Amino acid sequence: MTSLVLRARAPWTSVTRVRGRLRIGGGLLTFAIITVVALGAPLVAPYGPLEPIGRPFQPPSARTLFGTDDVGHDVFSRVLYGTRQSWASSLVVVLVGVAVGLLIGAVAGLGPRWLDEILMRVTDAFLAIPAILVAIAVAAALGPSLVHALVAISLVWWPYYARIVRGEARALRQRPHVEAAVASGISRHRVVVRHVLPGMASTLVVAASLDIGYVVLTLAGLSFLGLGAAPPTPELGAMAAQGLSYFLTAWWIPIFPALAIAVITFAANVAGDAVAARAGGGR
Amino acid sequence: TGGSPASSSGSGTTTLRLALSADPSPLDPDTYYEAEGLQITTATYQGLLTYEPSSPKITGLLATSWSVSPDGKTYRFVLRSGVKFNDGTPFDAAAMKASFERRTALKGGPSYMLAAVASTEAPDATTFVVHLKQPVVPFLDYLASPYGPVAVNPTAVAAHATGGDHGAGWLATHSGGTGPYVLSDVVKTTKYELTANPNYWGTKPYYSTVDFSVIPDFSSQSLELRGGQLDMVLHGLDTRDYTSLAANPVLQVQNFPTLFKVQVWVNPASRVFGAIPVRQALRDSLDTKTLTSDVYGNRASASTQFYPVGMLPDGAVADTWSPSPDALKTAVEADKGRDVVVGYYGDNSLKQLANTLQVSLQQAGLSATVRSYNPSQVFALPTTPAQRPDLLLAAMNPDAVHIDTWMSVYQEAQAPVNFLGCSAPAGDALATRAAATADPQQSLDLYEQAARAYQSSLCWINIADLNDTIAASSKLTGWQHLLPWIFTVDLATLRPKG
Amino acid sequence: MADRVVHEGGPGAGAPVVVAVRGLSVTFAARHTPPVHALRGLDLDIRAGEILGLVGESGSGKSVLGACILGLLPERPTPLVTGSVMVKGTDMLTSPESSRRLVRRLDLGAVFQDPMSSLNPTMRIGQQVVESCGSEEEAIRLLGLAGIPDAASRLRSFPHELSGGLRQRVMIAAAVAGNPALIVADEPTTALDVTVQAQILTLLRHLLDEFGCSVLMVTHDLGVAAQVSDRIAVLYGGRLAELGPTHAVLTSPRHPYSAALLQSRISLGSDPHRPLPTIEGEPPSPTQPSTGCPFSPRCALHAADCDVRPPDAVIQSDDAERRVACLHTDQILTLTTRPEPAAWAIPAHEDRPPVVSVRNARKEYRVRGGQRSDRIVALDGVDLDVRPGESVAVVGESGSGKSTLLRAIAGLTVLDTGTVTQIGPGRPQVVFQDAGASLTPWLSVGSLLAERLQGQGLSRQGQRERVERVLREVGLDPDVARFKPARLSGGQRQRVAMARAVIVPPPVLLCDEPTSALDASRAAAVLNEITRLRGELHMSLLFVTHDLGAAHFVADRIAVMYMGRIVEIGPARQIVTAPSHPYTRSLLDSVPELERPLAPPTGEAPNPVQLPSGCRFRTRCPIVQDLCASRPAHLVGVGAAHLVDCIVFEPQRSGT
Amino acid sequence: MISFISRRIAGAGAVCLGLTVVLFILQHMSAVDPVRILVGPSAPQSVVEEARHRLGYDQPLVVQWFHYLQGLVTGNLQTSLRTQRPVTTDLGQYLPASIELALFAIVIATVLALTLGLLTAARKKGSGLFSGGLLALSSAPTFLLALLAVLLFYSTLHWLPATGRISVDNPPTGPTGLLTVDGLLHGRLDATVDAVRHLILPATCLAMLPAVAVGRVLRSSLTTAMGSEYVRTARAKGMSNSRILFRHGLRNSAVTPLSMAGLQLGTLFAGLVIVETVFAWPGIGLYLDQSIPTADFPAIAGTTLLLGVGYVLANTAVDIIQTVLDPRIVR
Ligand SMILES: Nc1ncnc2c1ncn2[C@@H]1O[C@H](COP(=O)(O)OP(=O)(O)OP(=O)(O)O)[C@@H](O)[C@H]1O
Ligand SMILES: Nc1ncnc2c1ncn2[C@@H]1O[C@H](COP(=O)(O)OP(=O)(O)OP(=O)(O)O)[C@@H](O)[C@H]1O
Ligand SMILES: [Mg+2]
Ligand SMILES: [Mg+2]
Repeated sequence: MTSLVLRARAPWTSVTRVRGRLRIGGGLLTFAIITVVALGAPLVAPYGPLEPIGRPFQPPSARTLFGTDDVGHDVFSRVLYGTRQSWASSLVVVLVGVAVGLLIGAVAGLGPRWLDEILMRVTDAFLAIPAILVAIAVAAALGPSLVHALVAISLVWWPYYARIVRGEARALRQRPHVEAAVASGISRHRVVVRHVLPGMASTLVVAASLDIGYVVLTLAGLSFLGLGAAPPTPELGAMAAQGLSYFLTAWWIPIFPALAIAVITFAANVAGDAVAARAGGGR
Repeated sequence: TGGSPASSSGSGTTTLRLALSADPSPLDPDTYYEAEGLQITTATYQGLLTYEPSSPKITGLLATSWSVSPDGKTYRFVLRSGVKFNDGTPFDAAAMKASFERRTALKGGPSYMLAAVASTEAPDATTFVVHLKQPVVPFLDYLASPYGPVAVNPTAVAAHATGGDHGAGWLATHSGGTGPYVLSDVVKTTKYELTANPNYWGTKPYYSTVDFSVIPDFSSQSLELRGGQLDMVLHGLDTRDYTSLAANPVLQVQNFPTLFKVQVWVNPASRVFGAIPVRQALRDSLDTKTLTSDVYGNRASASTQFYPVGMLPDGAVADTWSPSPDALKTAVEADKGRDVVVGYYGDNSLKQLANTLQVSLQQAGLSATVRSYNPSQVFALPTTPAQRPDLLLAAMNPDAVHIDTWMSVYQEAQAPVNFLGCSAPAGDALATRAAATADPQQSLDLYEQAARAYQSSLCWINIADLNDTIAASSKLTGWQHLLPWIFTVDLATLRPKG
Repeated sequence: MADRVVHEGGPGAGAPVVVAVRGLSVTFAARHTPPVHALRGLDLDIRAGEILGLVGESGSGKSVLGACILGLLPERPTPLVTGSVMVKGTDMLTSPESSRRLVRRLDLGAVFQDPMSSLNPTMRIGQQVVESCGSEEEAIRLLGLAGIPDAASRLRSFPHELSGGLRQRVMIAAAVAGNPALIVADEPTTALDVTVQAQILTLLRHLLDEFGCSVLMVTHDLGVAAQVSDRIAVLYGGRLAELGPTHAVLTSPRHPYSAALLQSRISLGSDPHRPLPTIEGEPPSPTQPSTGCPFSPRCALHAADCDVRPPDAVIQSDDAERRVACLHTDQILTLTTRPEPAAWAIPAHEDRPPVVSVRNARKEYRVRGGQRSDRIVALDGVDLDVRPGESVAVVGESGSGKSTLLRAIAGLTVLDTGTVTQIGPGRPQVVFQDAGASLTPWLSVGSLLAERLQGQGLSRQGQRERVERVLREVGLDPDVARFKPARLSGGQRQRVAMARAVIVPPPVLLCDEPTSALDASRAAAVLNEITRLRGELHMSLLFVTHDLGAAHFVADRIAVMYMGRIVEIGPARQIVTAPSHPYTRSLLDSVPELERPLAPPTGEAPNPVQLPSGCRFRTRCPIVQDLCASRPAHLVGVGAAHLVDCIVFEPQRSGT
Repeated sequence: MISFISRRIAGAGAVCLGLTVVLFILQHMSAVDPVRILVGPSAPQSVVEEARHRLGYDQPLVVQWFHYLQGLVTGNLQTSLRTQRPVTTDLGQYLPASIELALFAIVIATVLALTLGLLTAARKKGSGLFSGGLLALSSAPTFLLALLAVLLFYSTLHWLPATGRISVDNPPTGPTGLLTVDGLLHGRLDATVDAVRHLILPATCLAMLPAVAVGRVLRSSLTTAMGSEYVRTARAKGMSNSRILFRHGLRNSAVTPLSMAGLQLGTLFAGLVIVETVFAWPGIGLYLDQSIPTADFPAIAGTTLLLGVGYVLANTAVDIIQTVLDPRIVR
């Protein structure tokens, strides 16, 4: 198991430099656009996410780009806010994961053996069951709500990062430049902060950026099972899932949020690959 | 697969293909107590009484005639002769007695209907007598209710009883009733098959088999109906879906009146709506006609009576008002900007209603948010006051047409499904007296008074009377439906056009 | 360019030619980087049955030439190739892949530098040989010929289960399969120990006499080339500098570069009292090749006409076998007879108590994945003293425990038993083998150096000054302080590493093979640097290396290690000239000198997990006696400060 | 190795216990009343309490948990509130369907992943397009993918059935419960074919995410392998590209993708719940989905535990395979 996750979470060398370059452009661009949209939703969106702006079920038109939903909300505006929502959510999950993972992983990787043993047993235990299943169970027990879903996911997301960090720490620890730093007689704390931790940045960034898309999808999945955000929260997964009943009569209600999800995920993946290519090149 | 609706798949058998959106809970009529799958129990079991189609009028089923003692404590039924259970066992008073005892013994949800039964007798094969501890006004309605006591084949029960379960395990996936159909094959989460009861006492149904396949996703159901894989979709589509289906030449959409009332439940503990005047204003601000037609199309009609159709004489407790949109605004002047939660329990239509309500509250100056409740949450509300919203939109239906089944379940202070714990003590008192009054006319009067008390409490604001909406192949005809039914039609009377 | 007049000919020209390289130029054009000119117009023949030694410093294009001959240039960055490489009448550059593959299968064999990564780690070696020779019997035969003991039993073992030497033998067996016309051997021994290298070289020589195929022997070590090759081609900046019969080229080089290369070569003969001659300046940049002779910027004979156009390697009027690409070969003698540089002033180390003394050091490592009992004894009862100002070299083959000893002294490894005592202030500083890797990639040189000044109460300004001073001391431009290590050349990084070590002069400087990754001339420069600094800063020096030449050059005393024990320790001169321990001797005889036959020890080094009883060297020892198995020897004096760990020299026996 | 496996299993056991604890606490906290659902909304409180007592839901949490554990060791996962049958019985009944679906998905995923990896490694034209398209597909939410598939292949093209496992009359039953296999065993080719036709859509939707995840890793490790020195050696031996790819490339780059595959099993399980709901696939995913709204705790917990165990076993198997594939791996 030890290197399992580490190895598993290494799809980044995948991108050959050339394709990498091609993708970096597109990927990062989309990524940037999405982020801008997410941040500027209130400015960009023509209407508020919860403010009905006309009759329900209006097909896409010049006034309402993506049409209106079953309540008469402007789907376009809701998708913008939803993008922000989903974005923030997945970011939160990933950041929490990274933070906790970094802490635990670093302590395990750089601390004394016995501590490493304990921490990794715990991590292994967490990894022994697929995160999303636990998330489903937890969310099911807690009852549907975006917060619950996020809690559920964050609860199970960090072990991956703990593994990555720990592995990286162990690897870096053996690297000549760390040895050299230690040998040169500078303080242990300084070695860790200046010579070890920065070395993990690229790996973590890559893992995280590749994860964002996955989290968005996971959230969407939970929403589909009625465990995600409860209406009328403008969360893409929830919007798509709850709009499914209009799939045949008012396709724009579920399709546009779903497309937004797809775009985010795709961009996140591609951008992740791109970052990876950079990181890979840097190594 | 595929094929035309109501396809005759050879060998003279004619098949009707329906869908369930989920596995129903065990189909033992004495514990079964939900909507999904009611179509199956109603087609396989029969009680002593029933209602006339789409009417509150009680009529005999396994009983041909009945009489009630003046003190309202003794009921005497003359049973239909020549009735057989689906395995050929003759049906008689003894069987009925056994069935009553079984229900009481199983202590299932619906057993409360027989809670007051002191004893039963079967003096002869066609006479069945029930003695009550105290008069139970809605007793006859209980007997006619789709969840009421039915004839359950005692020999089958005896044959399959294990560990004192009174055959419940077996009956979960088989049927031992006198109904036109037999539950002949169950593959859980896949299919439920009904076949015509060979020993049925009534007119043989046209369709010799009825297949239910479990299709959780309603879009898929709709697609299969359009594609001819299904002959009927019992529920779950949304208004626009039905409109487009109705427009489809090979399909039809049937609407049947039910006891369902779409209501706004008011939380008496609400900072805003605790005050009667505000509730009044809220009610007046609602334009139920427009709301109903917007949200439900012809799946419902605006509510005009305070209770579901047939519970009280028409117009006895009328419940209409002329909408004055800005009534609320003035009423909640004091509470400007206060947070209120509009909860809803149910399908997208209720969500729509909730949102529309939210909008008008917003316009009235409150900051309203919508929250959805799933079954497990909403039915926990009576016991978890903290979770209660300020207003709750829900559509409920009683077990039988009698008004008591509404008051005692939804309205009395201690009623099991009084979601927000709002009630009117005066109403409660009257209702209790009415329930204990043997003389029908007197008790009816009392109920009317109780009804007015409840109405004036403004704990409930009626919006619409829901229909049971069924989409089906246009080839089908012979529709029949009972008021308390839901997701259900009379399969026995269905037949192809022409 | 293929139609160009080619100056091949002379006596040897009679022999049929296996490979004819004509006007070969290779340029790697990656999208976002400037094009790299790997080869720039090369004409070369490889004759049937000869070994052609191809020497040149790193980046001179040796491997690329090898790849061209095999028709295996990397696809990206896309190489632009002109000229022709004819192998048995097939052009390995232009002809279709299918026919090239046929040539590779039938006429060519290849041996690469690192046998571990060149063998498929998940495939049994038997299969891998069979892939090229067809049948299992044949595979066994070949492996036998390649000197693998009981080959049949080894067929099913995986590469990682074999020692480096055996792996390379497997590669060779696969290469000679179906005896090809030519074997391309790209630094086949660079990754190996001297003893193993010597074995492999002798094996190659012997195999060729067996199979009569010719070999392109790519190496950066003139010594290696000298040992095996009939002719030597010297490559410089992607061009042929000089080509001729081995003896001729080594004794009377005609190209200034060959000459300089020979002089700067560290050998047992180099004079430790004065700096080694080095080649000034940096090697030519493959990205902006000079218009003229690539060597002219560093050339002593440089004249105006050198920079007009690159000179072709022309046949010498007096010797048709030799080709030299220099317009001023006539003045070559002025180079070879240059006055020697002045001797250094190194204060003789005093006999004060040692700054570092190691006593009875023992270190074991658990073998990953083996049984609990499996242990490698990296150090076994090692004693060592380093006196103030003294320089001690520790030599030995890979795995002998050199680094472990050094790391123990540096405090990077905790000994199982034994003590390391260090007298005097300051902790020892280490210069590691891979200087590049020992510099933290994301920190600038400046901050890396300043780091060590923490807590010295220096102002920022003061720190900056110290950094600049030390950079100048090690012969670097102060601007380097702003650079990240990635921007520096190997030599520069090595210097930065040294600067980092001496910015606060340590009592002892520990060097772990600081030169093994460098080209001859760079290595020479580094050795000079170390020795100079040692003199100027009055440091003691512990120098770990596997190169006896380097040891002899830098050290006052040499300690020879074998399997975790010091088997002989004594004054450098004595160890090199009059070694006592049989292992030292065979080590010396394995060093590829220019004009001396190799006499490597027989057999394999024992598996460190199950060491032989008694003396560890007995399994390979020429003078082994039955007593050797019974108990380990202990160090006995055989001269002034000269100790040997061999039973033969123990008193009671030396008497009789 | 043995100790490694046992450690792994022990870890899993620990988690399962931990998980039950968490679930118990959460469920206690959450504002739902399963019993009320069970006996029916309008049942009087007395009946509810009756049932609550019968089901032991009135006991202290610790006691409930203890009982649950007791059951767990004897392989009894309590009774589902919704179906009122032992959870083990339910799972036993729905498992084969899920297994069959999962297996098919795995096969499809493997094929897709291999194609993705090999195309790129062999530098075939259009590999970029292929992987791009696959990535795009895998980026769409599974439920949308599923519905679009239904819309296209079922209602528009009428190529494939949209719901259920099989639609032939009296399908073969037993021994394996996998209709495709049983069909063959009973010589019912029609059944097998029909079952396969039902499998295609859901399995493909299910396979998408894992396929891409694994494919990318495979692609990367294959590219690395093909650039390695032993591949250069093989070329120097004059071996053909395809032979090198399969003999040298594939095996050496199998390890990483395998562990990824192991991890992706989690994604697959999660996908089961969604896909089975859309395609009315009578498996444990559907079971779980239907248990959620009624807060059928025993069912939810049981299903999660079952899947968890499956996941652990699969990953342990992966580790063993890896040690076989790569002699250098030691555990
Ligand atoms: N695949 C490649 N892409 C780009 N440049 C390359 C490539 N291969 C070699 N080069 C460049 O070609 C030049 C010659 O490389 P080559 O490997 O032949 O040198 P070498 O003599 O073998 O050096 P070494 O002794 O280090 O092996 C170098 O400048 C190198 O950077
Ligand atoms: N960290 C370690 N873990 C396990 N074994 C080790 C470790 N470090 C060294 N060894 C083993 O100890 C023995 C001595 O290693 P050491 O690095 O001291 O040899 P060396 O003389 O420096 O070899 P080289 O010339 O290759 O550097 C070797 O067999 C090596 O495999
Ligand atoms: Mg090379
Ligand atoms: Mg070493």
